[in-house]
Amino acid sequence: MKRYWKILLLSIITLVVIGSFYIQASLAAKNTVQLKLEKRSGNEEELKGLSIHGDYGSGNLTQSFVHEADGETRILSGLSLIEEFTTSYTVPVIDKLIEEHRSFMRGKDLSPNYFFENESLVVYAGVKRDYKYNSIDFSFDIDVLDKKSNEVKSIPLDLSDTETYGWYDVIDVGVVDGQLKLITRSSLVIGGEEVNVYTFDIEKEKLLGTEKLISTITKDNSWTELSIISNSSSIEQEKYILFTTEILKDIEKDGNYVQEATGHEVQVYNIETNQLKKIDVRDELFNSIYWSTIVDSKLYISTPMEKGIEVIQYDIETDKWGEKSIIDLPKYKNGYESIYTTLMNGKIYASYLTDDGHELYIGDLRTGKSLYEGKIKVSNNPNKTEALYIHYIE
Amino acid sequence: MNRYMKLVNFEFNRFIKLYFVLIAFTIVVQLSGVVVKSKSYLNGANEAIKESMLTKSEYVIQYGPMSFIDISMSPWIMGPIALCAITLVIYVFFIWYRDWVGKNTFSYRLFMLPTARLNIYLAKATTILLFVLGLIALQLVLLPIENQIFKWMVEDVYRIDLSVLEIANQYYLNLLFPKNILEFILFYGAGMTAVTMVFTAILFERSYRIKGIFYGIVYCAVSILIFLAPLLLQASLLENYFYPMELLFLEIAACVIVLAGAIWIGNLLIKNKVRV
Amino acid sequence: MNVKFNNRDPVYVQVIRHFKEQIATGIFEPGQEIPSRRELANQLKINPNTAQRAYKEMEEQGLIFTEGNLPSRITNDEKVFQQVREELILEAVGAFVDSIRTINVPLNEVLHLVEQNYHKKGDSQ
Amino acid sequence: MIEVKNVAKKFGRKKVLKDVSFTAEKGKITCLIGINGVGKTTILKAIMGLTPYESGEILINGEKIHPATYEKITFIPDTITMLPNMKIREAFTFMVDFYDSWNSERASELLKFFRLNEDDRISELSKGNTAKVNLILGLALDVDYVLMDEPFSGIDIFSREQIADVFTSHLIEDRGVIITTHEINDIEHLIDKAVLLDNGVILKEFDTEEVRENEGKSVIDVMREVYQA
Repeated sequence: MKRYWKILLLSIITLVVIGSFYIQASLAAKNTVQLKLEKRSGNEEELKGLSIHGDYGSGNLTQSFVHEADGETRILSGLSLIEEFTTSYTVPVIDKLIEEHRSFMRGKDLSPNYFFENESLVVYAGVKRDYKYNSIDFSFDIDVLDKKSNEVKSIPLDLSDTETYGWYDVIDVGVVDGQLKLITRSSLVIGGEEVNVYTFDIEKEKLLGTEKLISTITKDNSWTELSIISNSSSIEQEKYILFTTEILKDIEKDGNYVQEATGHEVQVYNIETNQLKKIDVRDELFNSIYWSTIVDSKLYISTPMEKGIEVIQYDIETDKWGEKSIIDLPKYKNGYESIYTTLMNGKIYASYLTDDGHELYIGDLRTGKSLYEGKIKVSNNPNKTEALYIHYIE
Repeated sequence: MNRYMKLVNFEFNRFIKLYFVLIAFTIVVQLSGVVVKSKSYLNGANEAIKESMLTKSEYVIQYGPMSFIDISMSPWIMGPIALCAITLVIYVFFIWYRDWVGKNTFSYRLFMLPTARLNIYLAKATTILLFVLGLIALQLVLLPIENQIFKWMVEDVYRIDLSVLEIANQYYLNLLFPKNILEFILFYGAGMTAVTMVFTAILFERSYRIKGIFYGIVYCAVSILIFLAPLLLQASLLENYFYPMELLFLEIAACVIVLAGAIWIGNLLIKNKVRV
Repeated sequence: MNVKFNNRDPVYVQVIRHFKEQIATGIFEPGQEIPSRRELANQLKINPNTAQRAYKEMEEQGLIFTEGNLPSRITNDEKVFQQVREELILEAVGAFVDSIRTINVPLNEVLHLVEQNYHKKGDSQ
Repeated sequence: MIEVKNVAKKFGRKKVLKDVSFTAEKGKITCLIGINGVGKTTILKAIMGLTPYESGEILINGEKIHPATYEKITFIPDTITMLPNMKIREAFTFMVDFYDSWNSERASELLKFFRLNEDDRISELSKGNTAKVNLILGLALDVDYVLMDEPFSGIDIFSREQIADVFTSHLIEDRGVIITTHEINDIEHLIDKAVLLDNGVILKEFDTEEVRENEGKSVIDVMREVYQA
């Protein structure tokens, strides 16, 4: 045995050192920063399925995290190779689809834009891109899953004048009366953008027709910026899609070129009736359109104010502006990146900074009532200095 | 003690002197690196404070504090780690060729041992693994010591304190220390697969000499292709067919196939084809 | 024991001849213990198998004998001694006569020369 | 018995062994004779499983070589088979560790016989003494067969005598020995059997005493006949 002391000693030391390092590491892993929501008023049910994305800084380390409101906080930065490899960045609705239709979902682009689901169908409509030397060949990749029979229908469709497009994407999928509707957005090689609607007969697996909804053009020093406002994380039927176009121009000012908006337009498309309608929006309100949502046939637009949020209603069917309502956030401390608002599922979510930390507010858009109010707290923070930024809620 | 263990011990002792040199070099260079780096920060701070009449905390606000990362990212720490890594990579080859080179014909003795020759192969692989893990452990012992020296040398005001875990998770060091034990096993398992692949390629060369170099390269190419097959298929033909977890398991399976293949082919070569 | 072997006669035959010479000259006495075959092989720098074969032949010829586990010995049989002696003498004389005959020398002259030479060599030794 | 049957081997395109067959019996010293480069060493390596061959078969006591065979047969190449930086004592420890058939008593007996010191480092020994250590490493194993590659070549006269002494001693007795040489003079009387090799082919295999007895020829006579024919 005496001759083996060196190797035995080295093996034992190695085992003990590496072993204790990883025991320590696994203990520490349980002690990472955790967000906690402390209810002040309202119903905790409102937190279900909610996830909060943000950055947390302590010392000179900043970590990105995702906090499931009814669960744990996951630190996203500093993931190990394998964690990075296996962490799915898909949204919960897609995760649910994968769970239910594992083989149908295989090999698909897992963005909710490309999916539609109702009681009887799951539809996927993605765009296949075949990269050529100096162009991209686009074609549709459409699969329809019949939930009852588990049958999958594929509808093939090649785009005829594909070389004229620089990019092609599907922005929404819907099914109306057995007809599949794809709303696509594409940019042209020569400049400008298009929004097209493709209508398919699912039964006959046939293209029924296409319609150009919006087309923008680019001139020498002016161009049009197109934005599409719809609930991107939803795979359910959406009745309305909101389009905004803003004409921008390069103007010389003191020797520098600056952009200036010379005009704008807001349009709403009804997917069921195939109608595109203009909405008259005041200039000051135009920028707030990005924080808007459509519930039933009402458009809600939110604007942050000094001590709260102002919400304005617009009725799409009657073309009438409704009354303003104010959400009072008395402790709101106005400042850079101090509020994050999102409107979805007929509710308004706001996280904002107060003198003692972050608060979360959830309100009902229809009634204007508060559903939940609470404090966002950070536990397990080892260092004194801390910073919290919330940049996304879904 | 069986012959495999004795062989491991034997191979171990053949390299131990150089190994101790590596360890000593690492300790000396890294510890002096901590001292040098801390000193140079302090000197810079003192000078700036004297010249610009700053307070210590003003200096920190203006020029930034010092953390152990500044030391661990420097060649003082990374250099010895790189040197150890390179030495071991070279030794992966030398552990075989040293039995053939020079006047001594120790390969005769090794291949005339009354034990399955695969044991020689496995003993050499085990030795490499022991040396690698030993150096990893050394670094894990050194980090807290170096961190402590850093704390003694640099005042609180100038310093951002990090735990050893935080240090180990930074940048290149996290390549040496995967986050959890499972990943550690997978990571170093993949590393050992690469070592056995090189071993088998060396045995191709030792069996067929010039032609064997060609065989060895082809063998390595095939092994790497098998290892990458799931990823390549995912990226090309199958168009993201597999979910991430499935892909991970396929990768592990591919790695096991490559490892088993390396040992199996290595065994055939060392048993039937190798030349002394 | 130092023997110069030639390469053309079987080594075992040369070993036996060597033994016979020693018996005839009285270096070996009746009943004297002789080296084991391994010792012999070592002394003569020959293969132990050859020594073994030589001992076997000598045993068959009655030159040596082995009782149980004891070392082999030179025979006690006076008759064998006599025979060996005669054999060597006759062999030598035969060879001598053969070579003398080829040069046609008369026997008287030969006997005279033999007598002279024999004494001279005996004196000088 | 070691049976070499129709063994053929190539190095690249060069046929080193074309069709080699001979046997070596236990208890006999068989000598492979041939000038340098005719494949003597290759045959020994092939027997020991140290080099592959393309066709033919080699049997040791009726079986093909396998790991346990190395307790029954050993090979003493013309260079030392231990690490040069080892002391003789360490080399012996290595042998104790790995061979059940290692006979420590025999090893120290041989060490005494060759007047070597356990504490000497192999790399510091003279050529003759290195050869002796190499010899001990083979001969102190209780094996049935010992294969020696040119045990006398390039060694001083006194070491040669000492080594030759080994052949007539109990160290060799009852074992089967195959030795190779390109120069028969020193050992003509020691060998039982000669196998004449040229260009990868066995030209003649004969029992030396038989040839002396029946044909009155020395080994060199036979060699002259065979090689010049």
